[in-house]
Amino acid sequence: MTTFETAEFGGRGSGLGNGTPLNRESRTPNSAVDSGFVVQLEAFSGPLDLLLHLIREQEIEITDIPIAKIAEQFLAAISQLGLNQAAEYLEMAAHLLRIKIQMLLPRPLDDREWEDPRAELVRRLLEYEQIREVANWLARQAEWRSDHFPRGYLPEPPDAPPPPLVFSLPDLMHAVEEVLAGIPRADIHRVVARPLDVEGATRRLRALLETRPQIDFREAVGESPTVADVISTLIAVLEMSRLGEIRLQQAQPFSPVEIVRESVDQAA
Amino acid sequence: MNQLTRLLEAALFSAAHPLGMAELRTLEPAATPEEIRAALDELRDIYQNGGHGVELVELADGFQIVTRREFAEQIALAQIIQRPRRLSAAALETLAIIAYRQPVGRSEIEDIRGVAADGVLRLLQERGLIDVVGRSESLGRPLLYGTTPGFLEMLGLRDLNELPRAEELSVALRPPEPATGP
Amino acid sequence: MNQLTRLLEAALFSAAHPLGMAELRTLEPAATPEEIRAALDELRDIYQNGGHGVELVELADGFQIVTRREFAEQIALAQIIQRPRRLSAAALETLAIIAYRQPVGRSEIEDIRGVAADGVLRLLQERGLIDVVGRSESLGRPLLYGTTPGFLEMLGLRDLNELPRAEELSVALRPPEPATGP
Repeated sequence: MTTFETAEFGGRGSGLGNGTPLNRESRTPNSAVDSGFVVQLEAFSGPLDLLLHLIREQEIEITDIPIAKIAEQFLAAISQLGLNQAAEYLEMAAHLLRIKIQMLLPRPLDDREWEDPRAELVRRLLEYEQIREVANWLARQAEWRSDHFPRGYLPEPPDAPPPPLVFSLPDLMHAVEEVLAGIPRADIHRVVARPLDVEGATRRLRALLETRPQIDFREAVGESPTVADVISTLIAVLEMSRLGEIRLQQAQPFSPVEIVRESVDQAA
Repeated sequence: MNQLTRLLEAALFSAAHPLGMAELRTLEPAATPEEIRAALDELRDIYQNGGHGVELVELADGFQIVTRREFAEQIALAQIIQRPRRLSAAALETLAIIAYRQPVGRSEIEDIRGVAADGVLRLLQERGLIDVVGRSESLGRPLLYGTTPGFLEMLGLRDLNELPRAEELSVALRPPEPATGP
Repeated sequence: MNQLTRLLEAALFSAAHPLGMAELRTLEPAATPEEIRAALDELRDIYQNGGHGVELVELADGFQIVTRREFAEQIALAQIIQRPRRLSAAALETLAIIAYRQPVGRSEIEDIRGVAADGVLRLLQERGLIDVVGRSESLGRPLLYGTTPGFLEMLGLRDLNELPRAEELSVALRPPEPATGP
């Protein structure tokens, strides 16, 4: 989480890519692919990234890729990394296999007519590698920046015209989304909870107390009560107690509340 | 300069607003208020006696490093403070509502966003993005706002119909229904 | 500290972006570039030797006072400044392509990276690092993206020319064309 997911690419020349402290730390040595070199999961930002990693790891000359070997390693890696579900990786795998086959075709007698089937791939890899170098540079620059804070307080210059504004359509659309997200929807307010049924609870309590002089609260709410049932029963109990129909008692603190029928004449 | 003084200098420098004692303490919870006071005194003395171009001031809501007044004019003349500003989220949201619901009155905007809008409206008007375009016929004849040509220009639009999803959003951006009673 | 050094300190404190020689000279037109250089050196030494919490750095084309790295963590933890979240490799690569090829459409980005770009583009746009800058004339008139001022700000750059140039990259900017045509 705290590391840049930026790969460090192979040491070539002394350009900006060198001295980069950013390496792929999430490339843990838990999946050895082929002999001896280690790849790891997640951290690949695409098939070119993985391919470049395989090439650089083995110090293969990019302009003369042993395509059969690399294709095999690529396939092994994506199946091991669980990337063989991703269309982009499969597409690259297919592409490598096609190049492999083209390499096997007999060359025309006139060698000048021969077109290296790997040429386009090499071009793409070099282009990608270059983008990677810039990406690393950007990461380092952003990292430096985020550790060195500039001045935070900006005084308004006296009597100066207001600074130019920057805002754009995406800003506006983002604001639209924010406003929409903030508008409470009418139906959120319409609570369709089951209504309380105090009358029903009162009837049930009276029926129970006809058979026995005393019941406990748990019996009163019935089996598998809903919140509404519990609250309805509670209100009914309190109301009946207020009217002197029942009495509430507890044997000791925290023990179940017992509902005791008062004498019949009082309840009337 | 001791380590605490250096930390306070860095924090005060980078903070966008004055820092009160409570905020300064969160920087270094191990330090006592007296130690922080002492460090602030040290910093103030260094700026004062070292003949710096800035000074440490204590304001109502905390401490702040500010440039010395004597340089204000030269700095303003050189116009080096100027830099593009982004609109605040509040301003953008208000602008979004006006763009899609114009002409629209202040109270409708406030109903939608749930907060007072006058400050933001004034700012947007000063910046030339909105303007008063009329008065409502309803009680009190409140002012109605709309976007300006400057607004379209900033977005590179020819007219309001080029706003994305204009019809759909002008319907969606409505004040919420009053909550239904129990 | 001499008067020019104090003025420069005040000016650098007032600006949130690096100030180049040209801007610094407008502050005190009477001063020669050598005198300004000397004053900047004095300021740098004072921060360095006085054990300050800030330092004077020279960026690609300007000078800026920034906090020392050692205090970044504490200042961020105390929530005095919000540190921007780090970008993923995918985001950085996409940003790199846009920075160098702008205005550039999605499909070109996808061709170079070999993966779908819509999610990353949305993220970069939400973070204010890129923006739609137009539409291509080609089929379907796809959107074209470019970097924003926020991109430069994130990197502490004044303009795109401060990005590494082709000859500074270890990999050739224009890879050799395949020996034979398609």
